[in-house]
Amino acid sequence: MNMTKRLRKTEGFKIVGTRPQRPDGIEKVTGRALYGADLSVPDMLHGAVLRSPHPHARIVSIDASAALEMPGVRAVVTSADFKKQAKFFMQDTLDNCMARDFALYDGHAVAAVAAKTRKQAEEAAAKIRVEYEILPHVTEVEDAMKPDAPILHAGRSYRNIPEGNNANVTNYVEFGHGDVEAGFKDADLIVERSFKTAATHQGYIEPNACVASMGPDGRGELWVTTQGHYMVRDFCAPFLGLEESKLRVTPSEIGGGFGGKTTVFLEPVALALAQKSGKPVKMVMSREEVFRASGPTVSSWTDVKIGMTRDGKITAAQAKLRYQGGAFPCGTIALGAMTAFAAYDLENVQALGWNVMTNRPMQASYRAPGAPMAIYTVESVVDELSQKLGLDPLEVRLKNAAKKGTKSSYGPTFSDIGLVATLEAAKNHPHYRAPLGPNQGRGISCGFWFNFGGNSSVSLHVSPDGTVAVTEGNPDIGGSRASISMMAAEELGIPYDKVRTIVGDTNSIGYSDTTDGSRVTFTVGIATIKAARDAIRVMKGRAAKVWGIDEDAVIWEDGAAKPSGPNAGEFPPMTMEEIARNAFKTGGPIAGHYEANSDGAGVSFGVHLVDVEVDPETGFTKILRYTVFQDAGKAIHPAYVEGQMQGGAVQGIGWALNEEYIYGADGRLQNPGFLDYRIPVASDLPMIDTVILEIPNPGHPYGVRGVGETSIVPPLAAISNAVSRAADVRLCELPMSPPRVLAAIDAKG
Amino acid sequence: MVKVTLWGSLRSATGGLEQVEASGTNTREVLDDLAKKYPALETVIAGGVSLAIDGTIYKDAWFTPISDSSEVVLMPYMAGG
Amino acid sequence: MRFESPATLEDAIHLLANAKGTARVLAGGTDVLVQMRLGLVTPDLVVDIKGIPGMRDITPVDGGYRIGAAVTGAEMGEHAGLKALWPGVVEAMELVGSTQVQGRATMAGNLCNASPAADSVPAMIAADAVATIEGPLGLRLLPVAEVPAGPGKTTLTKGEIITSIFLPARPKHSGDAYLRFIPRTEMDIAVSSAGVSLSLGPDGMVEFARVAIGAVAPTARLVEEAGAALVGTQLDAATLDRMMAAVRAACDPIDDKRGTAEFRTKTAAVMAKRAAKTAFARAGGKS
Amino acid sequence: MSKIHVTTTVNGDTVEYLCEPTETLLDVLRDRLNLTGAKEGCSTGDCGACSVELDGRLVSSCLVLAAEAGGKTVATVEGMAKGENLHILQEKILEHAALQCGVCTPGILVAAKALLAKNPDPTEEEVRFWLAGNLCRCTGYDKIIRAVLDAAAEMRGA
Repeated sequence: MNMTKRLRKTEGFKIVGTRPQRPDGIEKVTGRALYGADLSVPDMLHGAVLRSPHPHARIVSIDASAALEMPGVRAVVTSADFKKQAKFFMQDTLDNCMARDFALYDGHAVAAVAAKTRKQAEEAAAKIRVEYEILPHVTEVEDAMKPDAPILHAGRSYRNIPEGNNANVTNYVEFGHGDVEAGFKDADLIVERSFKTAATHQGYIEPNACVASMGPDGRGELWVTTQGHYMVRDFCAPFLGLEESKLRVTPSEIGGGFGGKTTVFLEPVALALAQKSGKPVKMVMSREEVFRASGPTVSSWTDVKIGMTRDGKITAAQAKLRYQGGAFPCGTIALGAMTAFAAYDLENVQALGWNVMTNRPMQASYRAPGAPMAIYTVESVVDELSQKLGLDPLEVRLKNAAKKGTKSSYGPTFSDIGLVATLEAAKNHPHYRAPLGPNQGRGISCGFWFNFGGNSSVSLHVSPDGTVAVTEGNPDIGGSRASISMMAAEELGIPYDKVRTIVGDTNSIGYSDTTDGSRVTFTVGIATIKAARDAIRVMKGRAAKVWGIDEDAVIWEDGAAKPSGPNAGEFPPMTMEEIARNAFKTGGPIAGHYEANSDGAGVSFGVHLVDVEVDPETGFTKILRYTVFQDAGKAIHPAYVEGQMQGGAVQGIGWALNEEYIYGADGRLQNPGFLDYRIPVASDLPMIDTVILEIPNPGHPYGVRGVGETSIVPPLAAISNAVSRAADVRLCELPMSPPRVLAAIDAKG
Repeated sequence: MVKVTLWGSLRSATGGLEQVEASGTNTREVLDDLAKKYPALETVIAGGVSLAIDGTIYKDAWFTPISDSSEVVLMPYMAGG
Repeated sequence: MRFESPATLEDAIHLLANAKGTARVLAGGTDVLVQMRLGLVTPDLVVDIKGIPGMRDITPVDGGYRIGAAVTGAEMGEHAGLKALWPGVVEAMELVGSTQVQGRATMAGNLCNASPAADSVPAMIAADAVATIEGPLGLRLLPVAEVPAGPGKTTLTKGEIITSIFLPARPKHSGDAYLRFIPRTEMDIAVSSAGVSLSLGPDGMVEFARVAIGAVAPTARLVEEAGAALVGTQLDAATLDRMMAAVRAACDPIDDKRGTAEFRTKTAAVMAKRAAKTAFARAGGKS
Repeated sequence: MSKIHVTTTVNGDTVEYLCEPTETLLDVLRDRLNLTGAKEGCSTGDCGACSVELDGRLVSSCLVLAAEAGGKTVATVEGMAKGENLHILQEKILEHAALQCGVCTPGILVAAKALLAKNPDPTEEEVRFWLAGNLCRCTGYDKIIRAVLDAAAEMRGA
């Protein structure tokens, strides 16, 4: 096979599609893998943060003198120890790490201490005297939009905010096409509903943690659990006034991120403490700190109106979405408004969105940020319309499904997408026909996510024994080192166990965007395949030299160089091992590399089916059966694709049923722990069945699409639709905790 | 000329137009021309945008080719989980 | 903080009686350590009682069982005799926390922590369990219902330790059960709960019944009217409705992050109904 | 505040340490004995990431004072593999891809080992309830449950 014909490969894979063991597996099952809090270095100090107990206050003064007198204390830092930033987004992120002039939420960092032990640091932090002028606060989106609401910062709104909004409203977006008012006139039935969703947390099990050190020469080292070590450097270097290359950031193993570790919290603080104390400083958040002061997702308040004909055709659809994203402006609302109607082929569609600031922590990304809460509302109304019109909810979705050539609700025309195939798979699955018992209901929902491309670097080194070391720049949050090794092995034509992939630090591999947007298998995959091709080019050249033939007369097949035909000469294949063994004699070490700036990640759709049983006397919802259908493009390592589908579904189940940020009237978070922030436990769940569809993405050499995020989108509506049918009352607020469900059942009479 | 569709809330920057014309053969030229013709778009573009070209979403890399027949949609910059 | 693990009860009482500042008894530690970690309590003295003879024993006494203060939930669940006699109490204790917590948590600790939502307490009250309390002034016996005084408060005085809990013998054809409502299937604190213990007469009718409820008042409480409603019946629907009404009338819950007062009241009655049915079936009752 | 001298057995080895009275077993394992396999996910007994066995009983090491471990035996994830040979549970977790980030994995392994010692033939429901105190945010538990059931079957057969 000629290389030029192998630009795209969709079948005949030898390694892609199998389920080998992950390269970091042994370390992880033996307890040897090192996560953020697992590193200790000699002469290390421990940091602790003093946090505001007030949701909104002016910081009048900070007096650290008593703290500095405490045993073991070596340094105290406040916002005065960081460089002011010119860009709003940078300054916001810095101000979120350390409050400047104003404490904006319960848990907002105000000062930090480094001491010999964690206990000493905590005790000293408690001795820092902060004088606050307490200001009125607001934590709920509907309150924050009221004309007389307390204002967090004035002057932060974009210029296009419609009149009548207060200064807490920072972003306003509009998407859609057609004429919704005209469309509603053609409808036989219009359903209009108002929905709310609570803020949820990514709930990664590993708290945020890092170890920082700074030399007197201004060089810094940071060990950190993060989804993007270059991102950490992009923030920390300017915050500390360092040149980027003087700050080397090494990512630890990461104990879960889900978007929550795509920004910084402790990292600049640890560096500042290290700078001031002259010693390495370790910082680890407690679970309470993780909940109070990292970045949960937005909460939402949305009105949706959809019109449908008697036979199930949607004539018009409109959504008004309002997201609160915490104490600083954020753009998640745009993603919500873009994704709300993405699953549908609509003539008349409009999505309007407002972002609102409140006295809550600055939101961070959470798996398909903005999409789950938007699509929940739309899929709920589509379900109610189907129910009221006596139509099969799956057929209604098929009738209106977006497909190739559909002008999407957010503007562009879709190319190859897999929604119809995914819906058909659900329709033909035995789950959809299985009988239901009393108090049971079945729910369905579509989901959508964009998936991203972006920048990633890969170096592929051929060792003298012919094995391969791949270095990439994206922290592995879900098994990506396995899929990257597989793609390298596939392309090189060698066994999987001859390849080992590691994640390099910021100074040992080129820039790589954060591990987010379901982009790693896609983008790093492209870079890996191209790096492998680069190495193959070198190896073919070496073989050509040895054979004394033209480089173009050599092909690469099954891990060996071969002459391209009898005209090229009669030589037995030269294996990679042989080429590698002779590398130093034929021209030096062999490597390939590629720095990708990739696009065409390919959007992905999923459909979830769920059966629930609702206890009419307590409002308790039991998940009986769950099936996920999702288009994965090509599944490189199907077990980890299934894992993404299952994990996203279960996070969505938690969001639908029990997870929520609960603020008291005092503006304080009431449930900052795993006891009362209730993520699903093993006994809450059935097995999560998966059906992977493989509709190749033309934008990737092997057809890969991102798979990580779409799976959290459908569960919210799927479960809400199932509960609504089981309880025979429409639920419009998440989470559907038992008190809320029982109240709805009782109100129905 | 390339026809560029804007997301709704940007219409205030173009005097109410949802679709505008810009000249150029790649992302950079088209965005530069947009910013020149509609100065109110300049800060939006400088802050980072994405472009969908014939259905595929691109971040703001300068040299992605655009032809006059391309479907071009200006979109907000994307962030993910 | 000082940590002591005395070898005798006398030493433990002496340490606690003479402690300056805050002292805590450590049995399973699953509440005390969490409170220390969250900064809710900063003890000056912690006295580990696990090394004291008898504290880890389950001893048959007069047809019932004396359960040492340091016996864990897991150990109770593994004790066939205890489980056969008081399945509801054992069940209640086994609901406290995770498997990991079960390996440490004790019934006496659950009682002394004095949470209104403690799982084992309504079951013990329904069982008419008695705590043995030893202190500087000697030994006294106190019905379990009289140990908690309010959220986080007990009627124990300085230097006193609960050394064991006695679950009495019971007539033939008796049964008990405990149920709680939580939003998940595990790992939550009870939002409402009920323990029911009953005995049947020769005619198969309920001859005697105690119903206790948890998480719906400052302390777990016995609802005498609810127990009385069951007597002389085979738990027909009207009886259960009367019993549930009595339970609801006895509820005086708060609204909080775990549930509204209304929800707690409604579900406490549902838990009591379901527990009563289970206890009745365990007693061999037929309706 | 004087330190407490403790002698205990960890993964079969006798170890001694000095600890503060307020330190937990988890603190000592991680910070004094360099056994970082047990993780601190919450320090309130709600996540199970710090699971170890204490005298053969599954516990959260964050809810045990280090001083209490004197004279006892502690088993952590680091003691599960024997030399180069992984425990069957470790093999099955890998084979089923029953980990993503892997931070809950040590706790799950220790808890599952304790389960199979007590109940070699658990049902799916029994595994789920036994592991309810081990939070996993990545996998949705499906593959973990399958791996434990598969390991149980293999261990019964062996």
